[in-house]
Amino acid sequence: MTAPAWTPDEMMTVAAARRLRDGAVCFVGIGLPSAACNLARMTHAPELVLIYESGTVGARPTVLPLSIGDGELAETARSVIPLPEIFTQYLQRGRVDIGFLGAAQIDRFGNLNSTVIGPYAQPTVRLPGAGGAPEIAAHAREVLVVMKQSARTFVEQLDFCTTPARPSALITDLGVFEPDPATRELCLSAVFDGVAKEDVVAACGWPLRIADRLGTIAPPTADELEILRDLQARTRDAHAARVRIRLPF
Amino acid sequence: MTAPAWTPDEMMTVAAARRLRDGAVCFVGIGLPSAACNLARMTHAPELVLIYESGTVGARPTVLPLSIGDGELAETARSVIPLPEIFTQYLQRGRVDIGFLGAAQIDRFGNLNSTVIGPYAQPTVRLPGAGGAPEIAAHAREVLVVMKQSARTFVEQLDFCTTPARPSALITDLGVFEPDPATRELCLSAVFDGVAKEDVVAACGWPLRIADRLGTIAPPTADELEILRDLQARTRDAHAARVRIRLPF
Amino acid sequence: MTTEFLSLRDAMATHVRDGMTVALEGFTHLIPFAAGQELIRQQRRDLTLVRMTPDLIYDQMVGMGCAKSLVFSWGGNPGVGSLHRLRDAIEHQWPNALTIDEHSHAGMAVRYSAGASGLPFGILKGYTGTGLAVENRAHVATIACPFTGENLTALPAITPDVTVLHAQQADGAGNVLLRGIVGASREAAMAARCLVVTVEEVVEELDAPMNAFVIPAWQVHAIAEVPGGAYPSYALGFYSRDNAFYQAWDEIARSRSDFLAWMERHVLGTVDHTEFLCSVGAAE
Amino acid sequence: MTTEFLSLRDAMATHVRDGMTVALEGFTHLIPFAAGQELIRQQRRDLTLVRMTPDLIYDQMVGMGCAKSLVFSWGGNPGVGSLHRLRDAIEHQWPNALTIDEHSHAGMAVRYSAGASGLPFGILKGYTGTGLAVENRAHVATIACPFTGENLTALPAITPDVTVLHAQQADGAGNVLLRGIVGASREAAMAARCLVVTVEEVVEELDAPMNAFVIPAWQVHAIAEVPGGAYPSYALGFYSRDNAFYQAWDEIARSRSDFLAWMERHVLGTVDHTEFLCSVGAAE
Repeated sequence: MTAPAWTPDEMMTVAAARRLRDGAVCFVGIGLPSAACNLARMTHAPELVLIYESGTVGARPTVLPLSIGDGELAETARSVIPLPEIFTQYLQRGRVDIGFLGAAQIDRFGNLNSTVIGPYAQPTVRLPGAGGAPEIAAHAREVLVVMKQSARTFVEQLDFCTTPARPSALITDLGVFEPDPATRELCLSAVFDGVAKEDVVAACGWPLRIADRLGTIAPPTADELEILRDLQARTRDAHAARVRIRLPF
Repeated sequence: MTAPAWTPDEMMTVAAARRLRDGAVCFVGIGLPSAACNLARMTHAPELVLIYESGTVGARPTVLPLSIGDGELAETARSVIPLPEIFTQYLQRGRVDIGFLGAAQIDRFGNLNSTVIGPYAQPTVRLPGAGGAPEIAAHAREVLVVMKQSARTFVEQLDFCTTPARPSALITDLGVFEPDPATRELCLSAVFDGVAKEDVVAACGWPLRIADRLGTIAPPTADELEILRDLQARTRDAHAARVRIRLPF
Repeated sequence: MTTEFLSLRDAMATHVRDGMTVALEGFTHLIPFAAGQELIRQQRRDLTLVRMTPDLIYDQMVGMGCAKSLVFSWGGNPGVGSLHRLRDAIEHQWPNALTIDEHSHAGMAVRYSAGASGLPFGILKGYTGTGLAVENRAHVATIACPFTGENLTALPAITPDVTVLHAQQADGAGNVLLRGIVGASREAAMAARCLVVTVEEVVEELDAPMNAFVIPAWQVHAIAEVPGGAYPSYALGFYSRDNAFYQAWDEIARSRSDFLAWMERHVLGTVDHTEFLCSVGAAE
Repeated sequence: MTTEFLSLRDAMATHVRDGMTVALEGFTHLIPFAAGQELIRQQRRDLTLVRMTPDLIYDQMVGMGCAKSLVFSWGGNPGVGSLHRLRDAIEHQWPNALTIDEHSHAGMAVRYSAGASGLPFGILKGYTGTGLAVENRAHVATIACPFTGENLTALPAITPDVTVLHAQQADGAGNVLLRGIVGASREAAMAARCLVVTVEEVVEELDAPMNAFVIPAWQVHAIAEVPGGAYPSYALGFYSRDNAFYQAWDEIARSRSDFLAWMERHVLGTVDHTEFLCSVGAAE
C-alpha cells in the first residue's frame, strides 16, 4: 500500500470544510477552523459568511490570518464593528449558524478544556484560556469541533471545563464523531479513507462507541487539495516576511 | 421710559448663554437651550462642546436646528455616533458638564413636568414626554433650566414629575433663580435690567423667596444681540424653504 | 436567508400584519415615512407601534387608526409643538383608544439594546423619583447590583416582530448602508425578528468606509427601493429635512377634519410614494 | 480638560504609577507596544494589567515584573502557541506571583461596556457550567430577570485607572481617530478614569468619515506621537502585523535567560521606541 497523497491534517481540514453549507453564518476560530472555513468558501460555499471575533463581518481573506485580527480580515470584510457587538448583537442574539471550536481536551459529550492541565490554582500547564469559546458554544445554532486525536487529549474527565458544548460533529485527524441522539455521547460515525477503526479507538481516552453503520469519508479531491495547499503556501509566504516601518524622522 | 431694545426672550437666551463657560461639555435640548448654547459658542465660548441626543458630538451648526437631528448637526459634528452610546458612554458615565432643560411645569425645587397636565391616565393636555430629560438631570454635573415664567407653570405641585432635578440655576424671561444652599429651594437671585421684583413674584405660583442681595443682570450687549439676531434670522430663512426631491424616474 | 427585493407595497403586505409589534425607527433622520404611509394605505390595524419619537409618521398612523398601542419616549413635533393626532388619541380616544408604554430616551435605548443583544432586560441608572417609574410598573423594575448592592433600574427588552428602516443605499446582494445620524436604528434592526429596509438607491457597490454602519444582507428580509422614502424627514446626502413641512403639519393635523381631508387626498388618494411626493409638491 | 501633547516617556511617567489598574487595549490591531515597553523601562511595579488578549506586550511586562495581577480572557500567542512568560508567572511564580481574574471574551466585553456606561455591572447569557464561574466567584454572579425570571450572569464593571490606546491619527486639538479593527478599545477608553493615546501621526485635520470612530479631545488626557508604536502588532494604513516576529517570539521567550537578554538588549538598552525599532531591525 502506498502512502496517501495527503496528510491527516489536510484530510481533517477538508472533512470539516465539507460540513459547511453555502450561505451559513460561521463564527470562526483561528487555526484549523479558519482554514476549513476559507477552504469551504473557496470551493463549494462561496457565500459562506465568516465572522471573526475581532469584529470583522463577512471577511474574505486571500491568505489565512495568523491572528484573529490580521489586517487582511479588516480589508476584505463587509464591515468592521466593535467587538462587543459581535458577541452581543450577532452571537448572543442568535444570528450565528455555526460555531467552530478547537481545544486541548475534550470529553465524550464534547465538553472542552482550553484553560489548564492540572488544578486551576496550580496548573502544570497553563493554556491560553476561554477566548470566545463558551459563548460560541452556548449561542451558535450548531457547534463543530476539530481536534487532532490522542488518548491524552480525548479524556474521561476534563481537568477544567472551559466550554460546556454539545457539538453536532467532532472532526479528528482520523474520522468523524457524532452524538448518539439519545445519550448525546459522541460516537465514531465515519473514518477517513484508509483509517482502521481500531486506530481510532486506540487514540481515544474513553471507551469509544462505534456507530452501527460506520461510514467512510471520501479522500480529498484533487481540487480540494490544490486549493488548500495553495492557500497554505500563500499563507506561509505572507507570514514569513518581516515588516519594515518607514519612520518619518 | 423707552421700551428696551430687546425682547424678554432675547434677554433670557443671552443670560443663559453667559452661564456657559468655554470648554464645557453641554448636553443640548432643542429650542431655547440650543439657541443659548450656540450663542455662547459664537461669543465668549468658542470651544463649548455641544452634544445633541441624536448622536452628534461637537456639533457647530451655523443655523439652529429645528429638530434635534437636523443634517446641519451631523455635517458640522466632530463625530456622529449611535444614540445609545450618547446616553450610556457620555451621559451616564459622567462625561457631561452641563445639561440644559426646559419643561411645561416647574416646582420650587426645580423638579420638572413635561408629560401631562391632569392625571396621567386621563390627561387634559398630553405633553410630549420625557425625552432625554430625566437622565440629563440625573447625570450631568450641573443642570440649567430655562423657562418662560407664569404663575400657571411655576407651580406649587407638579401634575407629574417627569424629571427630578436640582438645577444650579433657573433662567426665566424675568430673571435668574438659584437654589438656597441649605434648603435647595429656588430663590430669585437676580432680575433682568428693568424688571421689578414684584413682577417676578406675581409670575410665580409658589411664594417666591428673594435673595438678600438681589442682583441685576446686565442687558444684552450690542454684540450679543447682533449675533443672536443674525443666528435667528439665518435659522428662519433656512427653515422656511420647502424641500424638493429630484426623483430618478 | 436571501434578501428579497420587493415593491414597497409587497414588502409591507408580506411582512406586516394586523396586531404585530412594529418599529419604524430613525431618529429625526431616515424616518421611513413611505413605509408608514403604505401601511396606512393597506389599512393595518391593532399594531403596537414602537418609536423613540413618534414624529409625524406615527401621528398619521395613530390618527388613521392603525395602532392599538404605542411604545415611545418623546411624542412632540420637534421644534414646533404637539402631535395633535397623538394627543387626540390619548386625550379623547379618537379614532380609538391607545395604550401607552412610555419611557425616557435613555430607557428606550436600553430596551432596544437589550433586544438587539438577545437579553430579556437591560439596566440603567435613572427613573428614580420619576412619575414614569410609578405609572409604568409593568415595564420598570428595580434591580440590585450583586457586587456593590447599588440599586439600578431594569427595563424589559424590545423585540419587534418587524423593524422597518430607511437607508441611503443597498447593494445588489442586500447589504444596507446607513450614513449620518443613526439614532437607535441599528439596535432596533438587530432586535427585530424581521427587518425590512427602504432605500434611496440600489447600487453595485456600497460607498462604505471600513467602519461604516452596514447591515449585512443576511439580516435583511426585504428591501424596497423608494427614492424620497424618508420625506419629510431627510436622507443625508440626498435631500434635507423639510422643516417648513414639519411646521405646516401643525395646522394640517390640528383638526380631525383637516387631517382626514389631507390624508384622503395625499396618502389614501395616491397609489405610491412617488405620487405622494408629487401630490404634496415635494417632487421636482 | 485640555489634551496634553507629551513625549511617550513623559506621558507614561505622568499618568501611570505603581499599583494602578492599567488597560493597554487593542485587539490584535493597534496594540500599544511602545507604551508598554516604556512602562518596562520605567520599571513600573504592582500593576493590575487588563487586556482581553495579553499578547506579547503583557508577556513582556509580566516577565519583567511589572504586574501583580492580570485580568484577561485569552492568553496565548495567536496562531503560534503559548505566552511563555505568562505561563512561567502562573505556573512557577516567576519573576513574581501573579493573581488572575479570568473571563471569556464575551465577559470581558461586557465588563468594559459596563465600565464605559457608568454601570457597576453588566449582564450576559453565558458562564453556566463553565469552570470560570466556579473558580472566579468574586467576579461572577447570577442575576434573575425581574420580568421573565430567567437567570443570567452578572459581571462587575472594569474601570481602569488608565487606559492606553494606540491610534492612527490625532489632530492638533487632541481628537483621535481609530480605523479598522477596534476590538473593545472604545469601551476600554470610555471606562477609564484617564486616557492616554499614542498615535502614528498628528495631523491638521483627521481623515475621518462622518461615522468614524473618533474619540473627542476632551476625553483624552495625553497624546504622544509614536510612529510604529503598535509594532509588532499593526496600524492599518501604516504597516502590517509582523507575523514573523510573533512566530520568532516563541523562541525568544521560551527561556528566562534568552528573554532577559532580549529585553536587556532591545528594550532596557534602548532609550525610546525609535531606537527599539532600529534595534530589532524593524525600521528602515
